[in-house]
Amino acid sequence: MKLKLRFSWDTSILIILAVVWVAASLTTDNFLSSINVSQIFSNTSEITIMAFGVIFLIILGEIDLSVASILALGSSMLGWSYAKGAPIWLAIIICMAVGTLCGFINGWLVTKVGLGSLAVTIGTLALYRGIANGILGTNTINEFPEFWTGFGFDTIGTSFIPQSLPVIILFGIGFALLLHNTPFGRRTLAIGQSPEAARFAGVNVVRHKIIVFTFTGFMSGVAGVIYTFRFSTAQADNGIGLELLVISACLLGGVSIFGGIGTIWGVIAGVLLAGSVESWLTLREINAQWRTIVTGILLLISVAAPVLINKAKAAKVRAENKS
Amino acid sequence: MAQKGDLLLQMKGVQKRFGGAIALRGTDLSIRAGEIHALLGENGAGKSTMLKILAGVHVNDGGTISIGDKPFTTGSPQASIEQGIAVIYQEPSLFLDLTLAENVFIGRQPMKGVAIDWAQAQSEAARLFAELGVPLDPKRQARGLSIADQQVVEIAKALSMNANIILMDEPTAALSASEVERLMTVMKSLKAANKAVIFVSHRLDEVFAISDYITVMRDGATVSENPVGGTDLQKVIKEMVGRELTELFPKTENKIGDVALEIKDLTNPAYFRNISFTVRHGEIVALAGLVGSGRSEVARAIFGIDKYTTGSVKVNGKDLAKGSPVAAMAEKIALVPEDRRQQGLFMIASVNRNISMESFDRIKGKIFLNFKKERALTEIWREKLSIKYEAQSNPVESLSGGNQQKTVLAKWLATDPDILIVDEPTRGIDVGTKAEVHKLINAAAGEGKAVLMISSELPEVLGMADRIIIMREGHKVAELSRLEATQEKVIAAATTGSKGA
Amino acid sequence: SAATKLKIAHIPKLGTIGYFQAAEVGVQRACKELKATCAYKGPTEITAAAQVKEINAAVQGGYNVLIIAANDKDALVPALKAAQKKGVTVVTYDSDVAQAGRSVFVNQASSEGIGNALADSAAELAGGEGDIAVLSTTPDATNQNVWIEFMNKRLAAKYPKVKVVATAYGLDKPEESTTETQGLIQKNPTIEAIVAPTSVGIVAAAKYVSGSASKGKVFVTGLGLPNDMKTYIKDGSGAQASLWDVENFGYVAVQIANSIRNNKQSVKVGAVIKSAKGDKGVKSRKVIKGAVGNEVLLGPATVFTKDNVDNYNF
Amino acid sequence: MNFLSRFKPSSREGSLGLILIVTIAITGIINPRFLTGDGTRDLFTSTAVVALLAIGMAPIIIMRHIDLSVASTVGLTAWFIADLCAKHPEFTWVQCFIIGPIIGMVVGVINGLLVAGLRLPSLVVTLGTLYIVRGAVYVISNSVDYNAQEMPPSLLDLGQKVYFGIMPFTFLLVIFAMLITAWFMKYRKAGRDCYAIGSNPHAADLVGIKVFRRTFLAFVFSGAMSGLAGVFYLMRFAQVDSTAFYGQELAVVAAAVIGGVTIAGGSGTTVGATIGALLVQTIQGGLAAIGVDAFWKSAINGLLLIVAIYADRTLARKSENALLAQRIKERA
Ligand SMILES: Nc1ncnc2c1ncn2[C@@H]1O[C@H](COP(=O)(O)OP(=O)(O)OP(=O)(O)O)[C@@H](O)[C@H]1O
Ligand SMILES: Nc1ncnc2c1ncn2[C@@H]1O[C@H](COP(=O)(O)OP(=O)(O)OP(=O)(O)O)[C@@H](O)[C@H]1O
Ligand SMILES: [Mg+2]
Ligand SMILES: [Mg+2]
Repeated sequence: MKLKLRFSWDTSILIILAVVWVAASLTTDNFLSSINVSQIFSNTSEITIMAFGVIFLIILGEIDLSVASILALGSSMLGWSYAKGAPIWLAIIICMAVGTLCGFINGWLVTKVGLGSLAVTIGTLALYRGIANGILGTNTINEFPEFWTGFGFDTIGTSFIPQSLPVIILFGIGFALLLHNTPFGRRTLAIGQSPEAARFAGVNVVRHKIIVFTFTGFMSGVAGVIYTFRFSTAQADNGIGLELLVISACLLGGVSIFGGIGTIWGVIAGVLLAGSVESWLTLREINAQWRTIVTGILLLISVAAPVLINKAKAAKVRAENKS
Repeated sequence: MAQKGDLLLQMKGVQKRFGGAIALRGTDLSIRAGEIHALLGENGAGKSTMLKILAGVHVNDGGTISIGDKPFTTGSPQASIEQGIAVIYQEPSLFLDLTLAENVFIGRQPMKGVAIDWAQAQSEAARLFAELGVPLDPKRQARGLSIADQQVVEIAKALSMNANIILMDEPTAALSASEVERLMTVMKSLKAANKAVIFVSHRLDEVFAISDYITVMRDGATVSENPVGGTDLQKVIKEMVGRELTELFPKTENKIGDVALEIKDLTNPAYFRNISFTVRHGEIVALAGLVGSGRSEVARAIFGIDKYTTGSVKVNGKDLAKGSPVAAMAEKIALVPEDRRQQGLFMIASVNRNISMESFDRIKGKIFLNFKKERALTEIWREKLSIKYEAQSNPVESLSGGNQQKTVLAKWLATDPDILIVDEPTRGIDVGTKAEVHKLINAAAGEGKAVLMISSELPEVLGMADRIIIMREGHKVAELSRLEATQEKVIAAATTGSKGA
Repeated sequence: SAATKLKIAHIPKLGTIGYFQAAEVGVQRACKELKATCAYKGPTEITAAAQVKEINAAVQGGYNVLIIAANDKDALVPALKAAQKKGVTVVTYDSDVAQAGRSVFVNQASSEGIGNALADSAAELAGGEGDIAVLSTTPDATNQNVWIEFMNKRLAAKYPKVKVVATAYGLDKPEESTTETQGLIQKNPTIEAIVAPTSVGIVAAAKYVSGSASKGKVFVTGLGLPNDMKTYIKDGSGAQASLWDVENFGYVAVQIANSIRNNKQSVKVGAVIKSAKGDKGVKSRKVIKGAVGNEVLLGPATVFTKDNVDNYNF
Repeated sequence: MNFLSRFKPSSREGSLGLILIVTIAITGIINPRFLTGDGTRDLFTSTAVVALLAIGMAPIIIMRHIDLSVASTVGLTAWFIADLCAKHPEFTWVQCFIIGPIIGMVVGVINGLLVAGLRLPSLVVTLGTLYIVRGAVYVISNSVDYNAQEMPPSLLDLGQKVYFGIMPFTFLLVIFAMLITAWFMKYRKAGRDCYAIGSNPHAADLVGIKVFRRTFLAFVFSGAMSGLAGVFYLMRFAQVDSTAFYGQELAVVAAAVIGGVTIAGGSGTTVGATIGALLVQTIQGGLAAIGVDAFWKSAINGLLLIVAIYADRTLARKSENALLAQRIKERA
């Protein structure tokens, strides 16, 4: 039963994605143009990168609402250290290190201190962005080396492939393997399905959770680097409000909010679907206000469709059994 | 009010399919007032499915059911409750955040005017617990209750409903002798009040002690229905399993080696104090005692699930780090926990994922898991324990209770442990397979493994163990060798043993 | 070559607030005169990222003029540069981006003029001496910070007895602005006026004061829309507000874009741009050197008092 | 006496109350004006909207669900009422108090049907309706906004009304709602069903609880409270545009969670949720009253939130330990 439902969810989102692509390319001239496809990828790059971390957390049965704030803090530190004279590679490492540290703090508060992750990360959401604010104040740093600011914005050679895409594909394959083909991934799913049974199965639940929180922080740091260069801006309110989009992307991709269920490809499809629909509507000059509504409807369809399909199937089976 | 002997419930040709699997292929059952009716069958025979149809959890695909002279309304637990049916499910499902009193009376709380009368609910619950001989605090939260105590609350809940037909799906699986006796007294009084009880159990001695009728099922169909006088143990077993079973506890004499596990003065003041014993290679040591005597807690402490305050655990002479199942597993200790749903299994995960969970080393290449090896591993254990499922990729929650228990055993035996701790290993397992499990445990001991077995079933304890350690209220009260041990001695020690021992 | 047909995208900071809606009225008026195609592409959140998406989409959609009130002075520049490379004319208004991202900036009024107006109004409300406080938007809002700086200069020079004792930030949200106003008054019992150079903050402050024990003791002034402020200007709490002609703002921005694109008008510092008919009597506008680069001034702000506020409807 | 003891907060709410009082006291010591009539009144006024929403949300979280659409619903009702009042100058506060909850209930009915009827995960559903409802306000409002002059004076006057110098009318209603729901959740079967459903949804089905009805009504109730909160919003700010109350849903969840309503379902009370809302607002108002450096404010706010959760957790552990000690005694 459950397995079938999960399957349907993944398929339903893939079908919706295909439908959107066909419909979009039929109704607009340049939806499938190289520049637009590249923009869909680059517009969603930070969300995808952060979602790769957050999906592991949601599968664990935890959540991190502070990812966008970590992005901002990392980005601010990148700009701040670069402005203070650090070489760019060091500034980038600082950004990722700050992200990692923030993630670790979240994990420590949740596991060692024993606070709920939702409450904790609502707190650190304010805290991390607040620190970014405190450090940078009204400053914005935007003089970065050309090579780096082109990254994410430019494409590889004359192709339509944005430079950030290989990074995302690499991460995507890596995380898919990690989640679906390694003991680590299995343990992640197991903890989400039953933390108590996982303990009895010899999983070090606390350590596992800290690791996942920490690398979610790291991924947010990476997203911070991409964001900084994509907009050529390091400032405290970078990426504000992205946390809900990251979570919507995961849910759209079939990750169960109760933990224990989720796939990487589902999430990638979820992110692409949101990005494609937005791009389509923008090209059709449907204004942003309607786009908000469509995002919501999409979320509803993605959860309701598999349930309705299953209900219909079950009713059919019952009718057959009766006869 | 029904008269004794009135037909209360009749099921005819009842069918049920789950996807491709056929659980019931036309089962008959008729129950009369003032009768205790046992429903027997192998694991997966369809007993729980029958009861769940009556409980309104499942809807039958075919056949007819009538309650008294009215057709039975299927489809919702609520409808069943309204038709006078109360259920004790095989798997207790309490509201862990609520108090015990609330768990008993949820949805039927006594009212005073417009408000719930909490005082009355609590005193009523306390009365029910006392009747069952387990004085639980009705104001206590259900969280943290042992599986046996949970079962007691479930029983109290069913009794409080004041129903005409009471379905009991393995209510005694988690209980020890004295609670079972209390429950039997309660069942008899229900019978005297002209109610009907359907009783499912794999403990056949109990069945013969209390039932009036015995219906045996096999592969989803009724095989026989007899008054208890009209049949006997061997016949029932043959009808269930399809073959003769000569020996239930096939004890073999093993070569006993050095001390493998040494427990010294283990104390966790809330649960047990100064527990010392050893288990040697090739030896089976049983921990006996009443429900709540703290046996499971000792096992949990050894395996590192809980921390203990003082004392030590030594494995082959080396100290074992406390509070770390990872360390325990590194020393090749395995613990088959008592609560399969919460502790033993990942219910929504597939059968093969459950079985491979502790054996990644066996199914792993350099970095990645090898799914082929994983399937092969599952297949091996399906054969060894004759686990019944439709496909490896099905979630374990779709397995019957007994087959779930086998899966838990399989996943731990698959780790090939040196020290095997089993907590109620045969809970809910049918007679045929029980013998298989006992053989497996014996074989493990034969290979030189040390086995620590917790069991509430006395025949199992007496039949299997080389030594028996008896606990009472968190203290070790006696240690008996295989030759010394008798049923009377064990019960006496468990109920009245002096704590100083 | 013949004048290209204008296809104008108007990208405000936020699509959903009255201020930019008023500017859009002016944009439409100019579009009608120029027979241009116009689209209002207001994002639903006040971020640079949202504007970047709108910019990219507009370029792809074949728009050749962008009228933008920027949410960030730097973050939009890469996208705007790319747009300009494709031949799109970019004019910023209300809040600027770095020089490289646009042809010219239409400034509401000289920052100094606004600062002075704020200082004068505050000093008047405080009775020429005493403590005052500032309620701004965010700590890093470029416009507000420049205005506050000029206000402070004017106060120091002309009203040495008027002291700014505190500055708070209401993030342009009613909730935060109200909390901050409460905080300002609690923390600084001596203040006599609150200066809020933001159309959201000023209403929140005025509303709070009008219903608190401070009514008649603390006066609110700043930049605000007349419709928003009417109630508090007239209800005896003695609030004031000032603002430039927002509707004309949009109009002028479009007309200047047209001059650049179709009339080859130079926008170097010192150049003079002939005004369009509908520019409320202004004959020509001069390109001057502003804080970031070349800019054109819209015109002075109007101070709304209880005597004149009913004459305005935006 | 007996009546009073019914509302005696359990130790959980007690410990929260303690933390609240300590927080208020610290702020008061640093800036005594925080405790003056105006200061206390402001605290209550500014908490009213979030507290009302937290009271509406509590039963939902107790049932192991969540309602993220509340902030959008506040925006929708606030704008709608202002629009109606602008078009019908004869409207008074009475119409507003009737129309508000009705609009909110419409959203609640939609959420309820999807969550309870189809058994969809509420987080996804209400995240969806969060976007849809907000988008609807954007589209319907067409960027028109309303100010004090368009609103019924009787409504705004009511918003200014204060009893005993410190108790605003709106917060009085909040207390009323809190007590009614607290009583209902403790002393009515329907209320207890909520706890059971959140504690073990599967078992709730087995014991015959009307899961659909309870879940559905909880969402309708939350919708109604959001609608009422929309009216409160107008009474407080006397201005509204389509972005009103944007993004505040997490603040409501935070209030409830800090107030001891556990996200995992099965426990919590509306009294706790209200105290949680007060605590969050005290921290925010306190920081403003102390005059913390604007740049660091959000950081300190976040830090204090974590400290508050930590303190609460520590106090809760104390009572767990007491239980354990009792057990140890029994076993000895
Ligand atoms: N929800 C379900 N989905 C799919 N198959 C099921 C489901 N429930 C039961 N089954 C299957 O139906 C068959 C009968 O199961 P049932 O639980 O009735 O057995 P049982 O007689 O109670 O066994 P046990 O003694 O082990 O409890 C089994 O093969 C089981 O796997
Ligand atoms: N976390 C807990 N909090 C409070 N009481 C508990 C907790 N865990 C167990 N108990 C109680 O401690 C007692 C000992 O339970 P335990 O599980 O050790 O019994 P047992 O001897 O192993 O019996 P069984 O074999 O039936 O499980 C029981 O009364 C149980 O209800
Ligand atoms: Mg069964
Ligand atoms: Mg036990």
